[in-house]
Amino acid sequence: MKLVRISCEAIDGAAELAPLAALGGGAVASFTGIARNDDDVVAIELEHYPAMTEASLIALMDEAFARWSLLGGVLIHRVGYIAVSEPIVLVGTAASHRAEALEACAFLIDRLKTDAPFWKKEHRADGSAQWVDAKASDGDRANKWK
Amino acid sequence: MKLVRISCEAIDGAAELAPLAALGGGAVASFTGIARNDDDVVAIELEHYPAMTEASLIALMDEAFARWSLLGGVLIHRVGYIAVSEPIVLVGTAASHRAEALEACAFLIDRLKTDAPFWKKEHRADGSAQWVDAKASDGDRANKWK
Amino acid sequence: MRLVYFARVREAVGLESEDRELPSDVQTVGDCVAWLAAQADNYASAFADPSRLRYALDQQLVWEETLLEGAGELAIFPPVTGG
Amino acid sequence: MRLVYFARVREAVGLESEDRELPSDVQTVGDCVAWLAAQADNYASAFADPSRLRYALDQQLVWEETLLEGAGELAIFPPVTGG
Repeated sequence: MKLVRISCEAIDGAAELAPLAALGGGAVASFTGIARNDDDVVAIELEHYPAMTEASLIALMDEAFARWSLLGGVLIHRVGYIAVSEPIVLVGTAASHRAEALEACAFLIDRLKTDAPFWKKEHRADGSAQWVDAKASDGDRANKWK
Repeated sequence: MKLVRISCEAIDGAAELAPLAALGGGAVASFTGIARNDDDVVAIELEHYPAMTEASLIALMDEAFARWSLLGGVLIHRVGYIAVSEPIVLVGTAASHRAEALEACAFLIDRLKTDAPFWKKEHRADGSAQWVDAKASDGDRANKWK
Repeated sequence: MRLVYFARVREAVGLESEDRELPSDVQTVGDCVAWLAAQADNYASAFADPSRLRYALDQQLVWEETLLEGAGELAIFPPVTGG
Repeated sequence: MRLVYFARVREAVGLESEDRELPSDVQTVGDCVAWLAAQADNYASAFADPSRLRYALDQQLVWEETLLEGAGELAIFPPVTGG
């Protein structure tokens, strides 16, 4: 089971992860990236490259399935305006054993951060907005998986 | 926020993880260990050492909070009879950034596997039952964190 | 060649996308960016710091040195920040 | 000393727990296990393979060499398999 989706709607983590628990495996790992309640940020705007985004997520999921013995994977990324405390991205993996599920989950979010065409803009309470800068540490974590 | 619980009831993962998403951080990681649908196993029986179990889980959670900058942690382990496909253990972590949440989550489940006094017995369709042997690989993964 | 821009680059160029005939000596992604930067100030400022530019050619991540080789769409954007 | 047994050890000994007066030369966890093994066959068979035994003294994981030093409860059990 592989599920990849770009979503304009709020992500329902519980509903999206439930199928992973029903695949007969012993391990489900998940990661949820949330619009952080920083300073006076009120919302995050997520821009993406529609012609490329879904294909890039499918490529990541395929790579995870090639590297680990997985029973299932879920990768959902929200776009548009996202209020603070709402999920931006959900990664879920299911495997027979925990090492595969945990490692594949970390791989998917680390590589999504450097390979998938999304850009975040922070909107603040005073009406100003600012593009978020990429972090060098994201490149470092993604390179770990090379 | 730290939550540790030994539960005789089914674990409601969605309900238990929801508070972690509301702590203002940007990252929630989770791991769910499930009674695997192996061969003709119909249920897992979980024995534990009541006088020690909760304290051992609290010690693990405290160690996770000492090692990583965490906003929240959840560690719930079920005991008694558990039908296949039901959760045995739920680990959840919340942090400002993903590295902390992902690493602390893996640490908690890896160390729980070697340090917390639980024992699994597999019950099979033919009425037989067998204690599960510890895996050497569990010791190796737990030692990674030393 | 269809050119598409995203995020900070889109705002600096002032366009989401455009179609351009490229001169025949524009062979690589880097050539194309340098040629665009010479066309007008908004491009020059959008592309001023190549360390903050990333590229996709026909929806695949590529590098400055990558040959255009008849590709249909070049996307120019800042390092991605999703997740 | 209160002795408690779990899982395969509990089944082999045939008891969940018991209280025992230990001889004064039983100083360590390992001494206690060896002394118990000499008391009856069910103990001997439960403790036959020390590589498959783990111990907690007053609810803390300890080793064969650990001194009992007036502790109140010794738990003897197989390697744990939770999670």
